[in-house]
Amino acid sequence: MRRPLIGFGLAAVALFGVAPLVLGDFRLNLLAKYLCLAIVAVGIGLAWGRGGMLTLGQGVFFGLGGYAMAMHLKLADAGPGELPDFMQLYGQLDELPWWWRPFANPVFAMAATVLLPMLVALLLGLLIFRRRVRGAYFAILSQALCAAFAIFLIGQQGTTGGTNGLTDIRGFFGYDLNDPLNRRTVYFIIAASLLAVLALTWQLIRSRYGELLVAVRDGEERVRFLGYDPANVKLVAYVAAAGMAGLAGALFVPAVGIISPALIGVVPSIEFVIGVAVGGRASLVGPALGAVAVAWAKTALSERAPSAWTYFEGLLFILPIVFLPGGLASLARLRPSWRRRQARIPAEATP
Amino acid sequence: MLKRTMAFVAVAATFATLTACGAKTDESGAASPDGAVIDTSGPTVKVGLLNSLSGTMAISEVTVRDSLQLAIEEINAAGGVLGKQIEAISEDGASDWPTFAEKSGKLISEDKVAAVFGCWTSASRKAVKPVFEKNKALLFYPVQYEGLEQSPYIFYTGATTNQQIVPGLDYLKAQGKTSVYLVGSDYVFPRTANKIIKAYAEANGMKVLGEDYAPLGSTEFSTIVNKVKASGASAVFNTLNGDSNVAFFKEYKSAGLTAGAMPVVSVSIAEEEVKSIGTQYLAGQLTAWNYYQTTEGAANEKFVKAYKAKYGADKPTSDPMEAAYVSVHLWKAMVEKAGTFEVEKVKAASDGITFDAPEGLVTVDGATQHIHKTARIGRIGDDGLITEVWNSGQPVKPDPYLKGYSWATGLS
Amino acid sequence: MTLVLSQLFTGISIGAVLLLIALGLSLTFGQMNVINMAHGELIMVGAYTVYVLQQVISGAGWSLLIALPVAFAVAGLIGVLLEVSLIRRLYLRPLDTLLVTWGVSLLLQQLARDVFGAPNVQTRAPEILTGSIRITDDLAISSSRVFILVLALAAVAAVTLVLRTTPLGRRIRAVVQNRDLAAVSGLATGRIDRLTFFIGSGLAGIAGVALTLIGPIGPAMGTNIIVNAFLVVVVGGIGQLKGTVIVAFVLGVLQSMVEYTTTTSVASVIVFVTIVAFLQWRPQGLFTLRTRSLA
Amino acid sequence: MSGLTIRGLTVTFDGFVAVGGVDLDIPDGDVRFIIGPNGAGKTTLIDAVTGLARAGGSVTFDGQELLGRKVHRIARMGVGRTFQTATVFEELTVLQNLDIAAGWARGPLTLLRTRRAVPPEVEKALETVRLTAVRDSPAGTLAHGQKQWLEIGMLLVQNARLFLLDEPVAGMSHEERDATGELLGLLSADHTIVVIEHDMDFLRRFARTVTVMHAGKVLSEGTVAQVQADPRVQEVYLGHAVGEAV
Repeated sequence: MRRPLIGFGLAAVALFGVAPLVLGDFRLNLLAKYLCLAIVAVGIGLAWGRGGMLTLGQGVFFGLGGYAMAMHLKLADAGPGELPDFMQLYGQLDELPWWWRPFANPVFAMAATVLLPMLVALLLGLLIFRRRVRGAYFAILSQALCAAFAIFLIGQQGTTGGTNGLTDIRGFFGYDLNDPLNRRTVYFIIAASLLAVLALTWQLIRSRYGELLVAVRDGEERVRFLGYDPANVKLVAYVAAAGMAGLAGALFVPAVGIISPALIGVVPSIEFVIGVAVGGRASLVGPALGAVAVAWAKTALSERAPSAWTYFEGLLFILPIVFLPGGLASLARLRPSWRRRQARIPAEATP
Repeated sequence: MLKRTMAFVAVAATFATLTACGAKTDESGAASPDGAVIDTSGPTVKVGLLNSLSGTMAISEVTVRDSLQLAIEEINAAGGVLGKQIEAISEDGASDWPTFAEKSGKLISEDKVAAVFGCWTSASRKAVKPVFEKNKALLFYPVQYEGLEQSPYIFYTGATTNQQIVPGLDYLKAQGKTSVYLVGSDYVFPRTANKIIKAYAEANGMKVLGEDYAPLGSTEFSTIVNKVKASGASAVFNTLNGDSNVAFFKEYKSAGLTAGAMPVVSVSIAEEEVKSIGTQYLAGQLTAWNYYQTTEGAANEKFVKAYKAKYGADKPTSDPMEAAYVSVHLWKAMVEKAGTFEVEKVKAASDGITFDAPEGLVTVDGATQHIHKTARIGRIGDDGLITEVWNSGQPVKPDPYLKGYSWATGLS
Repeated sequence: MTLVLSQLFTGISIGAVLLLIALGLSLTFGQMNVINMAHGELIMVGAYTVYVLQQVISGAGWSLLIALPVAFAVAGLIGVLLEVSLIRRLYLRPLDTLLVTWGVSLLLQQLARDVFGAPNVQTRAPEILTGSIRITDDLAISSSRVFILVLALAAVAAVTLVLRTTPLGRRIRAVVQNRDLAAVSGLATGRIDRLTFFIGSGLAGIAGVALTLIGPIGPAMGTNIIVNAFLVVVVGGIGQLKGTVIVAFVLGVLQSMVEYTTTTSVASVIVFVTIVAFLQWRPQGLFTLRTRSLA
Repeated sequence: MSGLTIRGLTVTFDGFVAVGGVDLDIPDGDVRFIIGPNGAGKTTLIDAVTGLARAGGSVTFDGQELLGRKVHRIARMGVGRTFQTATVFEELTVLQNLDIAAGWARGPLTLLRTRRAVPPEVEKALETVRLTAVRDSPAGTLAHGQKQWLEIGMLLVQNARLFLLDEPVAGMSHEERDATGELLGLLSADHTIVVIEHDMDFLRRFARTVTVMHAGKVLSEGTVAQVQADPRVQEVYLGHAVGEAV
């Protein structure tokens, strides 16, 4: 049990010590964005790798968190009693719609970034898991949900900003985001959140619940005969993953300055999964590292050859999943498995 | 165990705060108060080209990139700007708005470019606008758009609404059309354009018989066309974008609707789109732009010839390409008038700059940072080219907020 | 009344398009539980086949007719290639197949972009398919839609005939109903899988040919339709041809009716919500294959 | 009324009658073997009792109706079962398997904490099913017989009072069969046990009572000797090698 702690220490030193010293403002800001994606990936790793639920609908939860945060920041930018800029331009409204109003309160908005996605996931999960919708059905249903949510947001231009989304976010709880120092602080908040999410997931994975979740993944019906309702077991992981996606969405807003339906639809939602598959779906840090690596590769490659990136992305979906289902994390495990140690993978695979 | 982990995070966070403070002084020189830092140390000056080279918008934006590169080549061949050759750094926006924001940040802070040219969709412009404003860097935006914007760090070389939509409506009114049906994609430009059209119609005795929006990328138009047909409108105003146009016009023709009986005025169909939809479905329909490949004049002949020589005889030129081409030349003229690449001085020098563009003479309006452009209505021919059937006679002064139109007072 | 009728026909024609694009999926998804996200790109392959053929054959009508079998063969072969090289390795990992075929769809799209260029390409339709057929004075229905409806029904009939009457069909049905039993009974399930995949992908090619009549032909054309196609299959019930047919038409009519009274966006959202609600009621789809399954 | 009572149980699949009106009484502490040719409806009977298959009629256990309840509710009432092919969680260790089986009543707080010690009932079950030595091995690496024992161990810690065992000794070696038989004898002291089995030799040695099913109905019932003497049973098994293991 020492190794995970050492891994944690290394990660903390890398994120808080090395990265800010080595990277310039622009690259550090990029890293902040990648870390947001990593937070989503940790949740997907939990739901998919540990729980067997391929959630192709994380965009919805990411979006809910992001919009909740962006709505508050837009209201704060506009000042009390004022409408956000886009509403004045495109809306037909003279006053704030009722469902915007609570977001003026910073505490409510912050809570909503995580709780709102979790609540939606809870309701959806109750419907879906109780009716034993799973596997392919679950995956396709969650995709359809993304598509519907994105179309819905786009259609409400006057109140959601439509395709544009909510842009031009200038302040973050009173701090000016134009100030490089404040942007740096945002990076640190994101890095700390990632570590906290990793710690939380680590605890979940190694708890009795974590063992039960794996059991449900491998034999949902069997677990039923042991007196458990698998729907509840899955629900916990699904809701936790949704909360993480919401948190990531909320942090994405100050880091990138925009949240839009383009981050919610079918394509971005499936792209969230790619890093998880590459890094190792069932491991703890695999998904996070995979997400950061893929996002970094996207930036690096598309700066050189845009069409090469699409080919590369296609291959990223194919090669690791076909030939290395355990992802890169399974490479790190090769040695211990020779010694036929426990086949339990996750908790030990910290970097 | 959890407690220990939490303690660790807490320690790490403290460490972080310390590093953050330490970094404070090193980084303060990054953005100067007079505008973005521009790297002019070498024999060249860098500019950024920011277009979607992949994804759904690549269809249109690649042609803009090509056209920008043509202009840069011409300028370099003629000796460059202020004696420096232009070095273009092309970035892919990947049809994804946050990526546009990311890449513009990279061009400004890492490459230290003197100006960025590009963006197509309003959403991508809205995404990068704060980046340019924050860094006090320049963006030249070459596409017709919905107006209602005037960023101090963006020059708009495409048409604003009073240079495209309003003349389109004037033309329909002059043709005796008394009712219109509005069809558009579900995003900012069509919704704003239609708001303007409704205000115009009300003031000019035209009837708006219906208004429909299809999600971007939607290719199922049978219901909308049914509605259009049932409305009996005398014309259709089309603000659809991209793929949707193909499906819409195929359905339109299938429903037995013709350009003679119920013409469609489109504001997003240029020569390139005509080619991919097919004249079989489009011949006779109308478009509203400021430039066509067939526009007369020596400047256009030169432009079309140069473009075809570089990219192939079968490649048409279109309005956004021309506006992009013009934007580089205007920037050069501004820089040379200012005698420096410094953003604030370039902006200050911009008012009154003229250029003998392929579309005719254009003049920069320093107050709005838009340009005076001639409005032109065209008809799509069987050969896929668009020929002008009407023009505004002289360049129209840009009016992004439609302040000069009494019927538009309630709009913004 | 005329409006209701014409809207009803619109709904049926939307349903016909849905049916045509979902038919092949119904086969592959039903038999192998394989979620082929590259199905949309196989449709794209069919559409580009028309484009390529029209470079060679000038008559729009002939080229379209010839394109039907050619597109079937080309898309079918690509499907088989996909099955042999990738999908076979992922037997029993249906969710992984979903991601892998998504990767394949990205590759095929970019390939199309590099070969044919990013812009949409243009194909010619025979004049007879660009007009409309007049039924009464106010009611006219578009001839391309009629063509697609006929094509979709013919495809369903052909697939039904193959499944019901030929030895191959019997084998396919045996594998759908109980793969292990079929394998134990000496059926070469691998070969049957490949054949099913050929037919299913080939049907995508035919759908692509039909889509050139009504929509754009470009690298991204597949992504716009794939989710809807899957929903049709899922709601219809896995391995249930009649479910796919009924659901396609019901969704088509629902979409067109709701869209007529509201907007396209609202209609799409309502259709999605209806589907989620429906799956609450029947999580296995409209029709289910009932067998005694072990835990 | 204690024990398992089945009245008029019917199960149909799409018109096919798998179980057609079965009455069965299994008193507390019985070791009941259910035999019958393939397709007689034995496994379906268990499926119906445990809530997996929808059925008509009535099934009561300790006076409480089981039919219409959900699978996990029935399990919580003390009805446990195993499967023809041993189904354990192969990626988890033996200990983890047992710990999960012992845990449905745990509260959320306990679940979210890490297991610190081996619970005493798990410790005891490990010894009973003789798996203490392989406690930390993944269940997937166990021998076939060990997996069946693990399943029985899971029933033990689950606090099941009624064990429904579906062909527990199929594919086992002689030694393993004997050990399993002894285990059943041990367990019968405070559990009611129902075993579906084809192995006639095993049946003769360990059954207390036997029910013979055929074509969805109960054909005969009684002690081993009584059943073997029943001419109808001989008729059904005619042509079948008696004692054949499938």
